[in-house]
Amino acid sequence: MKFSYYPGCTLRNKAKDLDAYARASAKALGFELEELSDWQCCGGVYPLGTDEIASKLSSVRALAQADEKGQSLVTLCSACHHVLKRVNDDMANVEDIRTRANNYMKLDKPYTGQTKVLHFLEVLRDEIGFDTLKEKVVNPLTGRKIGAYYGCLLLRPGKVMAFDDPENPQIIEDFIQALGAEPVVYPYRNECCGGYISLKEPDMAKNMCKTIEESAKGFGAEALITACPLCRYNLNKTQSDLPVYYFTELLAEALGVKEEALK
Amino acid sequence: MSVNEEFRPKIVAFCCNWCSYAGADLAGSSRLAYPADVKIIRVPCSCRVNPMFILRAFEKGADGVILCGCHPGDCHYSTGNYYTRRRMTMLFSMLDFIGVENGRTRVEWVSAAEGVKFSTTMNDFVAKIRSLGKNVRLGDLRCKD
Amino acid sequence: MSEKKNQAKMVQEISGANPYKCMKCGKCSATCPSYDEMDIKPHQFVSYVQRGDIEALAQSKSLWKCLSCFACVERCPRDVEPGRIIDAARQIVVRQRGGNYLKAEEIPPLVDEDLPQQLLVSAYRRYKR
Amino acid sequence: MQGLKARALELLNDGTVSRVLGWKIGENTYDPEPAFFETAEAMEQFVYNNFCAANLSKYMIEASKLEGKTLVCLKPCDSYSFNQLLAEHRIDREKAYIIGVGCKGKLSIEKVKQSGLKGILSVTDTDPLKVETLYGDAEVAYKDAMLDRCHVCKGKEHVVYDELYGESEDTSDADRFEQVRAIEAMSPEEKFAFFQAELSKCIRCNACRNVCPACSCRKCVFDSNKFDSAQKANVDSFEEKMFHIIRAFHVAGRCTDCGECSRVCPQGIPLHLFNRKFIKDINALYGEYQAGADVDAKGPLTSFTTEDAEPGVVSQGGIV
Amino acid sequence: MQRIGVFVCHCGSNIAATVDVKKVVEMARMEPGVVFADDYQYMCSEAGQAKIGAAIKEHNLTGIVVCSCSPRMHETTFRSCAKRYGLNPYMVEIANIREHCSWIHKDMQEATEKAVILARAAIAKVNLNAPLQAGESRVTKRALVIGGGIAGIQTALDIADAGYEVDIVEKTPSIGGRMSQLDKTFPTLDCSACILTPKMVDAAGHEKIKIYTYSEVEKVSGFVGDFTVDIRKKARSVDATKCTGCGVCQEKCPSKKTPSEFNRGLGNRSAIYTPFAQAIPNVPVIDREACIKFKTGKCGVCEKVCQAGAIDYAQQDEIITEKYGAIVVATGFDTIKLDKYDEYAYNQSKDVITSLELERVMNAAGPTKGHLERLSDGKAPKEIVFIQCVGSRCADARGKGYCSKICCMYTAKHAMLIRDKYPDVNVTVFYIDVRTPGKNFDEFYRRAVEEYGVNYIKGQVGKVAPQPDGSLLVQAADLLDNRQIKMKADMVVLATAIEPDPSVRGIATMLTASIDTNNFLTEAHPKLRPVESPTAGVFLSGVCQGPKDIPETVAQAGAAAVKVIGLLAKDKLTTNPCTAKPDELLCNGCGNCAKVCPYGAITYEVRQINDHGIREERRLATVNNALCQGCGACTVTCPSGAMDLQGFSNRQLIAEVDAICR
Repeated sequence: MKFSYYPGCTLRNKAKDLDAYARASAKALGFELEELSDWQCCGGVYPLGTDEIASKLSSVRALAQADEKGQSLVTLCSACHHVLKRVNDDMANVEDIRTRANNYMKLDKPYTGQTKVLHFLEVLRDEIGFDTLKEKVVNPLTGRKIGAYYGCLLLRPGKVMAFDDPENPQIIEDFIQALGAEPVVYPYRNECCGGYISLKEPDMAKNMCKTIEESAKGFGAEALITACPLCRYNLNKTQSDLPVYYFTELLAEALGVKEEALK
Repeated sequence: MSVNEEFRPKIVAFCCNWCSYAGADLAGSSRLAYPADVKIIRVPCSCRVNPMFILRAFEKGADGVILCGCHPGDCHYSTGNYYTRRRMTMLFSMLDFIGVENGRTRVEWVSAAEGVKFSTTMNDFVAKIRSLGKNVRLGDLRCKD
Repeated sequence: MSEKKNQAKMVQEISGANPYKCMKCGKCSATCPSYDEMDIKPHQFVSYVQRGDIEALAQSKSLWKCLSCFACVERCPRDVEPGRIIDAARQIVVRQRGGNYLKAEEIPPLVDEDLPQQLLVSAYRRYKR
Repeated sequence: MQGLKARALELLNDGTVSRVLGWKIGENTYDPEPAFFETAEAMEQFVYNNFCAANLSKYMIEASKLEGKTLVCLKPCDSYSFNQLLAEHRIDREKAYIIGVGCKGKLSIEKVKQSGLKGILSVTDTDPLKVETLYGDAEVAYKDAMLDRCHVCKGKEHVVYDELYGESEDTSDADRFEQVRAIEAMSPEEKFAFFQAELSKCIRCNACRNVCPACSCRKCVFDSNKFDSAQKANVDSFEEKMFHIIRAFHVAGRCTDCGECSRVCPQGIPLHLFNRKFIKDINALYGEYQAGADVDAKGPLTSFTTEDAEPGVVSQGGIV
Repeated sequence: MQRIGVFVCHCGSNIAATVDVKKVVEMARMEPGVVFADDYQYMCSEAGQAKIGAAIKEHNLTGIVVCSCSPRMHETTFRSCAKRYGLNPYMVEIANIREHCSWIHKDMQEATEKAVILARAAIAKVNLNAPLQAGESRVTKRALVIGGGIAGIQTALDIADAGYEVDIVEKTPSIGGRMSQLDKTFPTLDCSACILTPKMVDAAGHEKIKIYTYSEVEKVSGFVGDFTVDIRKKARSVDATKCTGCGVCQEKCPSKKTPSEFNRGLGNRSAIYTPFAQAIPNVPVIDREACIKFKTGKCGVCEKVCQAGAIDYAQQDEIITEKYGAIVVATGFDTIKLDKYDEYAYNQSKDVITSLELERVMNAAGPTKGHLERLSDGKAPKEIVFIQCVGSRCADARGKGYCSKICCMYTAKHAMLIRDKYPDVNVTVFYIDVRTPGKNFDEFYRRAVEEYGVNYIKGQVGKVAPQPDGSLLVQAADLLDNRQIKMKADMVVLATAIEPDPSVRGIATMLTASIDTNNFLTEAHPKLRPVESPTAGVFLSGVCQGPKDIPETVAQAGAAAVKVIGLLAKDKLTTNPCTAKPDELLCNGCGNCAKVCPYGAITYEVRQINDHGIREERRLATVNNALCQGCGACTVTCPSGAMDLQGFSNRQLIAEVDAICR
């Protein structure tokens, strides 16, 4: 199994480990992430304006590149995933954006949203299967109580992201279970960490993160996992005693490839 | 393309009495506008529409023909629209085969409650026909210039 | 007056949202994590657009408090998408000369060692032209 | 042939049948004509050779009204037409004594001419065909002189018969839908140009209608006033233009693809293309269907499933 | 040649404001066959009809065209008008220049041009009309009511009281429906069971009413006056003629872990059960999926303890075929599934419940014996939050676009009852609007606020977050105070949208009755024929037609009954004369028309005919006019055009096509 892979800029820099653990885990699970040869930053947030085309083109390029290879496009970072999936949805369903983007791009073959955008977690769920993952775990995380922190970007808007039930998601809990740990369900797992507000108003983000962490701790979580570098950054800023990991770190650990990943 | 803006197509809409004609009535009583180019002919059921009527319309100068009936499964006569569906699929495919633009014919299922759908369908269909322009092909199939 | 209408129309066009679908249930405000920081509350956005008072929206603090977390968009029972409306107002501001909410010189002191690139690019896109 | 003739004569003489429906010798080998034979004397003219292409099943409509049984010679493909007529109660099985005659592909003099030969004086029905012309003798390979329809032969089996005579062969060596596919691949403009050119040749001689075993109406809709408006002239442009499309639609799901329409068209219009387009679509959308293969089968246009494709399929990429 | 009169209606300004009626009259006069044309303010009025009548007499009209509203509105009116003045009613055609023209177009010239064309098409058609005679069909004097809730019971009682036989088919083991699950009813707060059970008993004891419980309609054929219905009586595994209803079997049944449907899954029931104590009939059924005997072959306790010997494991489903003259649909409603509303934590917390579940909690026969307690830990709640419009008034795909109508009132009822019985419990209601149109309704709601101290807050709830301490954090907006509220509650009650019972889809299909996009059955006219389906002989009772409360349901049930009685009182019905008619000279007897006839109305017979001097025996199609409903499927199947439809003939329709395309 081979997928096109879009790491995104944060994974090339501050969140190298998120990426490294994922690649090592993929190898252990028998699939390959083939990095796109020439990708550009997705812009971090999806441009909401219906009239914004230029800011969507880097995503379209990545999508078209995967299409040329006939592969699904896999992402790890929640933000990149959000942007790529929504731009892809625009290309498939919004005629105006499709036409204008194609006019700019002048591709050999017009791109009309045919690439399947998958989050790494979706690959685990839909392509590999959590049952298979469970079988491949060599180092089960038995006894660890872990809360999933979804944040906003993976889930909403539910209609476009179609990732999981936006109000009661299951996928990361199932993932935690597959690794042998105990998932802790708490109501704030899909509430916002503050996102980019933390740049200019760090206190706002801090308050939000505190609510999230207290809720998780209240239900017995001993650690949180996330797929988003910004969520992790914001959550870490509260300086609570609740550690926050990338989900791939636990994955690598359970698959016994953690050491090797960081080499 | 200024010609097309001026162009007022002739459009015949066959509507079954029980669903689509009632849907058109509802569009009317809800004041949901669609172009006056559409003229409705009431038939008891979409299965009453003989392909000959459609060909006749084209031959007499219609630019588009649309056939509306109850949703499959909801036919007042239980099964009429299922026959319609097969017959029209065959007819449309044949028209496409001989090079008549396939946008000129359409089947839509519109229930008595779907006034909005009736209106949007007609707006959409008229826009399509306007973009295709005047129907010449079925008018002169045998008259090579 | 007509300028007001134009701006309101622009907000509708940029956002693609229809404020007239709103039934004023307030679920957006009930849901918004930034509610307390906002001067104009999410459920009020649509009223401002409906009556064409984009100027007040543009002046409001709310513009810069919205997190684009889409909770309001997800939970709105009428598919109004308040999050898109506020973004459209924000776009109108940042697209004007000098409308940038984030000045280049502000940035260096805000950056700490762990700060992910993602945060900078996101803030750039939301706050700057 | 002598055996077939002898057997027919035997059945005629012993009263099993009152007449024989077969082919009569023409002026040449290549132009035998369908004929009824009621006496031993008349049977002198009986012939069955490789030019006996006509599908005799339709004649059974009239024959069914006559006293006594009619012996009818049916080739494998004709037997499908016979069955279809039977399914539609147009003929009476009890009135027919069917000899399923062997067929190894039928020949067409038009094909011989198309091979470039002029001034044909005589021709054999052998493999290869030996042709005597004003300009000398020539040979034509059997396959090359075969009717188009025989290249897409339905097979050597008769689907209905009382006894069999002679060997049959499945002569198919071409893709039945190749031409249809080629047209489907054209642009609308090309399609239209193609059909406009072909249909403009039509002289409305009705040969296609008269020969078609599916066109068996007592009175054709084009000859009645059932679909006319009040102020209509006798022959209006409507039927002129739409005749072939409507005819194809009327036989859709009932046409056995016997190919007689194209064979008899004096203008050489490939009329079978309309029928084959319908057959191809029906096969693709509603499952493989061969009219006449099974007397009790439900016709594709008189049956349905709740999951059928929508007519919109035509504009959404077509029927594949 | 016809002599046609054309009558153009102004419909006040409805038509005349957009269509130049004088112009239509003028243009109509130039059409072939037209000998008279005029316009009038209201053609359908007495004076308008008299005008038509006078013209028929004066000009010896053989056909008329009325350019007016939809034929679905007034075709019958103008046909009877024609008949009154001596013209065959089927010599009338309507040009719909209101719904299809004046109401949807703004430009006068455009609308007038279209009206002229529509008139022209109708004139062209009527030129080819032929007088038709309606036939007659018999009426079976028995009615079928599908659904045994309050709507079905009331309809059945009213029909039976008028002296006609009625059968009720109910899919659950007992009649009673949703109302039997309710504790109290608004706006009087009387006990639901106290007012419902007497009606259930009346229905069960009525000599004209037959009740099939645990039964479903399986097949419907026929038409108004003469429906044939197959009813599947599911195997109860209990012989109703022997059972005494003692209840010992239920007590002793060892399989007691099946969620009780009646208690909305909040409690369990045994495998052999009656849904509730007052069930009618008081005969239990064995749920074969839960029964140990059926699953493993071992057990048989109920058989052993039944003194009456009523247990019958071998009982089979039974198909009963019965004829009916009329059918009433009273299939009722259910609450929508809440699996897409997890922001309210319905699936995460047992203490978040629907209002219908609260009814069971409040009911003395319910899972908590009527004590208000949390279902998670049995503790008495101190703070209860009600959330309104959960899934109602939603434009998104999760909910329903309509107002469920009953929620504002039952929430006020619940709030009041709780405050009355447990004065120390705080009750907060989050609402968008409080909708209380109805007699004594707003007063009722005001009492909840003023006398019972229920706290009403305008604003929707955004999220319900279960807390580690077991409480529920409700995050809401207070729109009037412009603040966001975060309050702890012990219980949250969701006013869940109602939707037609899912069984209605299949039933509508069987009856060929139309349903709308929300699966509510469509009425023949939203204002003037609200209890009739557009399908003749099918009537609507209760929520299957649209959200309504008990008094409205009972009123509509009575109205449906009156319509049924009116139908059953007739000995004969006139049939639609627009039936298929074969031309015997053209018929091939090929048999294709019968294949597509949904009514089996076409048969073939061999007849001697004279075809222009040729006499011969031919196999010919014959149409049974009593069975033919006039769909026209056969006409298109017929290649020779032998089969035609009276009133919508090939020539008539082609004439319309020609007139439009001219």
